[in-house]
Amino acid sequence: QPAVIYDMGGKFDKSFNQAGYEGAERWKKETGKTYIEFEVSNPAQREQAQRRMAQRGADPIVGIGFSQGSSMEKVAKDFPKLKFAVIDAVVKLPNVQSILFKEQEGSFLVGMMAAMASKTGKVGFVGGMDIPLIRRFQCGFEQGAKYANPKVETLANMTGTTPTAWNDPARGAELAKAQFAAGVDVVFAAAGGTGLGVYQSAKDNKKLAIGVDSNQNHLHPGTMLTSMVKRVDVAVYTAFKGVTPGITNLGLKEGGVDIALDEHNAKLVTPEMKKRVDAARADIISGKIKVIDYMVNNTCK
Amino acid sequence: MSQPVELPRWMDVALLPAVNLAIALLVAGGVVALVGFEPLQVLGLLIKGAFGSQAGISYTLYYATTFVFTGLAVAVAFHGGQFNIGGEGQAIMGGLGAGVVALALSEHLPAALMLPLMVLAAAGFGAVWGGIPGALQAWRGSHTVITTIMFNFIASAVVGYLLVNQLKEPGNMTPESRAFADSARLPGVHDVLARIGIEWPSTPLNLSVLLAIAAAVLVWLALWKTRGGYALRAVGFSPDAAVYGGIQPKGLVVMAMAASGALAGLVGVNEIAGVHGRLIPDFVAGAGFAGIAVSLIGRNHPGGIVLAALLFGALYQGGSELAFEISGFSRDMVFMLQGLIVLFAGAMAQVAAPALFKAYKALGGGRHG
Amino acid sequence: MDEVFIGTLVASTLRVSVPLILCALAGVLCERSGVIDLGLEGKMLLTAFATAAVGVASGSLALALLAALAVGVALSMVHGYACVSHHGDQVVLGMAITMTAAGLSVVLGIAWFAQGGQTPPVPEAVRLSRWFVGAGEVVAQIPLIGPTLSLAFFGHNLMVYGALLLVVGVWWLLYRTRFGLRLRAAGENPTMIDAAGVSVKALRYQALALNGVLSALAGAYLVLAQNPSFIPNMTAGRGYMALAALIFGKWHPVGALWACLLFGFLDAVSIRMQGAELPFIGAVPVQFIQALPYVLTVVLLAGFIGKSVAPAALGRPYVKER
Amino acid sequence: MPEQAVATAVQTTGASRPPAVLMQGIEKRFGAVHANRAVQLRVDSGTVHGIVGENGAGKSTLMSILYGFYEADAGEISIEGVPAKIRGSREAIALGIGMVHQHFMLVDTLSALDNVMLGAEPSWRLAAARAEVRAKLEALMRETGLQVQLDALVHELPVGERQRLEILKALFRGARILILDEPTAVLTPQETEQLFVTLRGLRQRGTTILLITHKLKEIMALCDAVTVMRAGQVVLDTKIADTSIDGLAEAMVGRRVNLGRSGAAAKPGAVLLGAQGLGVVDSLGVARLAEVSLQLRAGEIVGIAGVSGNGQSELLDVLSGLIAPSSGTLTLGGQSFTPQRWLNPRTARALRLAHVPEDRHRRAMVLPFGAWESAVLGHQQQPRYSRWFGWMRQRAMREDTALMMERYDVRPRNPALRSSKFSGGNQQKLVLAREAQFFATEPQVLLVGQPTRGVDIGAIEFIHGRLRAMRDAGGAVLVVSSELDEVLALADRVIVMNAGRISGELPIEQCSEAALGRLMGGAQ
Ligand SMILES: Nc1ncnc2c1ncn2[C@@H]1O[C@H](COP(=O)(O)OP(=O)(O)OP(=O)(O)O)[C@@H](O)[C@H]1O
Ligand SMILES: Nc1ncnc2c1ncn2[C@@H]1O[C@H](COP(=O)(O)OP(=O)(O)OP(=O)(O)O)[C@@H](O)[C@H]1O
Ligand SMILES: [Mg+2]
Ligand SMILES: [Mg+2]
Repeated sequence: QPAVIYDMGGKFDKSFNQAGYEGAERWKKETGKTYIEFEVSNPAQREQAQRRMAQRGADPIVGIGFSQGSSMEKVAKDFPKLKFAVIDAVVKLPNVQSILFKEQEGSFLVGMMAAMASKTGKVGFVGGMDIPLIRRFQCGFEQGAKYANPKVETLANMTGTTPTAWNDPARGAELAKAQFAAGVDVVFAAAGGTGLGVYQSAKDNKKLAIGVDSNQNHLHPGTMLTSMVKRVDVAVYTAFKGVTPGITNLGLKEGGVDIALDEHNAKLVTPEMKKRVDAARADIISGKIKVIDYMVNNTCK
Repeated sequence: MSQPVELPRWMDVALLPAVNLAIALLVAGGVVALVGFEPLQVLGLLIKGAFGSQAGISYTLYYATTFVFTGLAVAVAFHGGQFNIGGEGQAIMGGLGAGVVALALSEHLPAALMLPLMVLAAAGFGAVWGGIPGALQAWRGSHTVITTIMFNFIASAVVGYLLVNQLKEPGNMTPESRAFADSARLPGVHDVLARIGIEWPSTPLNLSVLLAIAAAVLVWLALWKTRGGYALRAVGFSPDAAVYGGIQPKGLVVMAMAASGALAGLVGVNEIAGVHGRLIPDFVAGAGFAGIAVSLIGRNHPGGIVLAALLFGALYQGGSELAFEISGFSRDMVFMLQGLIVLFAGAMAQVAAPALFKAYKALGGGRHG
Repeated sequence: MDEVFIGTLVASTLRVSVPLILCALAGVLCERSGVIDLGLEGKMLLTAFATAAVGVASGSLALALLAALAVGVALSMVHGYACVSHHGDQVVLGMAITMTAAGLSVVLGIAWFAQGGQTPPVPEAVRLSRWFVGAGEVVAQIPLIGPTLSLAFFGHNLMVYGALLLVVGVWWLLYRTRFGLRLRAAGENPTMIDAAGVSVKALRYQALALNGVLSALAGAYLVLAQNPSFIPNMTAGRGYMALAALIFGKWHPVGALWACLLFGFLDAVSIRMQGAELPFIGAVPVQFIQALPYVLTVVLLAGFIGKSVAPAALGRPYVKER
Repeated sequence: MPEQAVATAVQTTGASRPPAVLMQGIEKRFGAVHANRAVQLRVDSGTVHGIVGENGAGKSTLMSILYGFYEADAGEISIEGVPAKIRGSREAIALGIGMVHQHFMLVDTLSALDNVMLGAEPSWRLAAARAEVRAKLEALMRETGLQVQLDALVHELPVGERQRLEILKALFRGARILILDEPTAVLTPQETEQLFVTLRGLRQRGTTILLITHKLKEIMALCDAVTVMRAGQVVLDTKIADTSIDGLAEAMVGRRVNLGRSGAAAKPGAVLLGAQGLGVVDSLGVARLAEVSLQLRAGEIVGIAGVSGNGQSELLDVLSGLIAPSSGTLTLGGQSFTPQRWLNPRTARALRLAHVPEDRHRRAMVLPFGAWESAVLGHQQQPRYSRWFGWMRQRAMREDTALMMERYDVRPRNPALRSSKFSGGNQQKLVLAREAQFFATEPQVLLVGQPTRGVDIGAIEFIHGRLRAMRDAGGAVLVVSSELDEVLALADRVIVMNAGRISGELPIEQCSEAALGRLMGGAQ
């Protein structure tokens, strides 16, 4: 019986935890088996939860979110016979699969779309907290925008310094409005629940917004340009089916990240946009385009 | 208006709280039933989870340790006439203090030097973070409620900056510092017990629990057995009388706030040195605010605070147990339960008193009482 | 560009301040009568949830508001029952309300909408519409200052203007009516009120009722004007900022207004400063800019505002000897 | 004997109109304390009726019952012949009862006008209400001669004016029966005189007045009848004509008391404290104290007379180191001080200067502290009470407190009781005991503000005795009192203050009420 442990955001964070939840549910539906789950509400519970699951013999045990790395390192050591998987973090142990996403690649594509869709030549980014993961989103987004339109200007805002930054839509809306006032007309939000405020104010101000993690195009058809989907659901789903220890990088090539095109944003995405994005995707996969990964040496250069 | 009755001491300190807790659990049970769960099962699990196993007890004590620190912090400031709701920020700074010295020195120093150093650093950073609002209050009359709230935000900004830009280990996704060397790891209780040959499950419970007990005793002695405590309480009750008594309120206010901050800072020892072994961003997780309730439910007395902290610890641990055991019992229901229990056992503490008093009289107690 | 910058800055200041203002007013009324309110955060949160839930279910603005008011007043009555009738600890009660609200809102949300405590967005009909848009366009024609004024003060939703009016209203109630006089006296010297043959208890309950209404409006604003769907913990600490603001404003409605506007302004500025390259310093780390409002608040407080003296009987339950 | 007294009293006052107040068999317990037992009180309408008794005798309690503040455990009350059940102040007010409480019932931060109308506003709109009330009050003030600045905030008003305000408040509510609990405790002789004129005026207008006081002179001067209480019981109830100060005093305390001057004349010795040209300027830049120079010699009691608010308080604060003056010098215990480095309470004590402050509730003790804690306030760092690391010797503190209570007859004799639970009289004795107890060792300076405010005559006699004893032990005692009698009874030398300056100094032999009065008025 597999187990999944969501991080502080909770399994309905409109972000990667939720994506993970959907993956688990899909596995449940297809296999008809059940799984155990737990939502962490303070740091000490990460290890506690992983341990509890392990003691129950849950296998595999999937931890979602980079914060679970350090505790999984301890627990996995103590339970060498069990298999573990951690998402967004690296744990170098023989019984742990570390699943990483190349957010920069997906972000690169949405960055391109933003730049192409922008009439003002100004695009904006709204992050939750200023942490490496978010900077990686931002870094990829900016590269993509520049790639599509070298003269493009990008503005970036971070929401806050406390975890409330991930669910403060009102503030998200203010950040977006501020960017709009500065001339931005396409905004990409990677800020969990805060993003909902961003998308809303984009709708209210007749601007374009880009969703993140799961496909959020349906939220406001007509103003949601696209979403940068990060297939945490796929990751959890495959992990539930069987863990392959080692580091797994999921990028465009593996379909781990991508842009979402569906009926909700069909009208917004011109064929020309689609053509260039597809080309870029191919180039990235083939390695013709090198997308800088912020994580490599903590800069976007 | 219902009269506050003067219950005999034993009822006041022992029976009344017990009754309140009972009422609280009853109401909570009712709500649980409403949400569609089996109240007895839930309450049973809550208690079993908190006290039913070695691991359970350990976790309860581990949480209680943190709450003792933040609770004492609030109480010390309170006796000096200050309302410190900055425990959150002071704890964060405490963690930073412990973390910084550990990162700097843990490779070079033995545990015997490292750990005391971390304790001092945690207390010191916390003291500064509490002392500044204290000083602003003393010399500028700035209300501590405002300043401490602001300092909470500032603290998380500072730590956030350091973790992301300075202390993070390169190439790592997580805004966490690298792990400390072992000399900077406060031994867990299970390690210690193992050394004397007792089998104990591995839990976050660490030697900080002793630190917490020591802190509680020290605070009690300091407040009620020493001249300093006498002076502090005098200032808290009546600054004018204090001045007449040759006491300098300003200095004491700063001292009180600094001591308060230091106590809150010790949370950093429990969490950073005791559990995580590295500096992480969100380790306080609301314990600073919980400390306010802990202190006031404990009537600002170390003894009461220890008990209240145990209650909160039990709620936290028992709560996570519920989330484990009962599928669909979300952590939010746990929050709600905790809130209700604080409401009935804490805020409505006096509601039952008159009834108790009647019963007591009816049983013929309290003649010439 | 520049007038746009200033205009939107002011507009943003107003928008951000409104929930703080309403909440602070709620606090002023309650604390002036001698009852501490540390539960503003919780009251705001649960009323916001009520607004969203009923708004979604009924699709009616009126009902949504009504629900918010009902919940707000109910919470305040709990406050009164515990603290006024039974001399409970007012601070603990505040904490209790906040904790319970945080849990309850999500539990009910999951039970009713099965979206992890979120509610679906309320329909447009429930949202507040912008006012004085036309007037704004006219004003915009004025040379020089026109566009700025138009951006800054026109086209806000009704509650923005309402909140400003409520400041005047509360001020009027406190300083121009019999009720206000008694209320202030109850916060300073309840024994005297009692000796004058007025019930302290009744006064404090009335104050709490109003407190419930105002904090309900604050909560409703979050959903009606800001984010159409309820999100767990969407108050994000605004209740505590409001508390700070009302103390900053020395327990006076107008003082509180200025404090809230100050917070809102500093916030709006810091948003716009993010990523700005300062001369000589270069790019300032975002955390520092984010901390700026709080630092400046402390500096202003210590530097210029100085002592704010609480109502004499604040936090002390009135116990009548018999 | 008490029962008889009551009986006779009731017969003799068989007036035609029903009594304004008739309280019968009133019982009231506070836990162990039996505050009122079978109290019988009859007050004829249109008379001034005095109530006297020791601290804690039950006077305030009885009045609080009449005003509906406390509920009696048993007993009947009838007002103007009509049986009444008084459950709260509202009913009392409706019955035409008004009360001026011992501790003023005023909101400091509100204007006098607002305080008067609070609870009785004629309209819900303050503007309208204020206008109406102001008109009424101005008429009332003219009739009664009670002058108050209606627009000043209460905390800006001198006590005397607050007192008048309280009375206005009662009258404004149409009080026909007016209760005054120790109204003169905080008044200057002038203010007291003024008050009595007012009260007589009110009696003319048919108002019935109940007056609680510890000053028997006032009873004799003003009252038509008087009731004496002791330990919760009525022990005497008589027409004024049939009694005398000594009679009352004896009934109160159960023995003869003597408040006159006694003991040998002073033999002044060395100068223990010398002050030159003291001046204090307050935050508003007003000079509160100017060019005050004085010397205190061993073995003398110097009295400071003056209408309160003429700098006496500031003088005490400066001499005791609570505030630093803006000018002047001080020599004490061989050290000299300048405004730059003034002495603070701590050094003051180290130099053997003791101080009994005027405001016992605000300064002299920490009210929530146990008596044993308040009883060492200011001496906490004496080696007697604190060991290494500031560790307190609590045993010693408790024992000493018990001893002080014994010596100074503090009741109840319970070191653990909260300081706030003691009556003012007893609080005062405790403070005095504390300041005096380090006297045994060697002579020193003692500053006393309002030694006997709110204290019963038994205690007054006792306290005066102690002060004289300290003088005779070679101490230099400075007594500040708004009671001329007290100054005259204690002082060997009287300094009169006016407008922050010393307007004159007289040896006691040359002191006459008239002479002092002139100086207090500012005549040189
Ligand atoms: N609220 C109370 N609770 C408990 N005991 C009380 C209370 N009020 C008065 N007492 C006790 O009742 C007795 C009578 O008190 P009361 O106030 O009537 O004395 P008093 O005659 O007014 O004294 P004083 O002359 O100092 O004003 C005292 O022993 C006092 O301790
Ligand atoms: N809350 C209380 N509990 C117990 N006793 C009380 C309480 N309040 C007042 N008393 C008692 O009531 C009596 C009278 O107190 P009161 O308030 O009349 O002041 P007081 O003793 O007259 O002092 P002063 O005359 O200096 O104002 C005192 O003996 C005091 O002990
Ligand atoms: Mg009295
Ligand atoms: Mg008295």
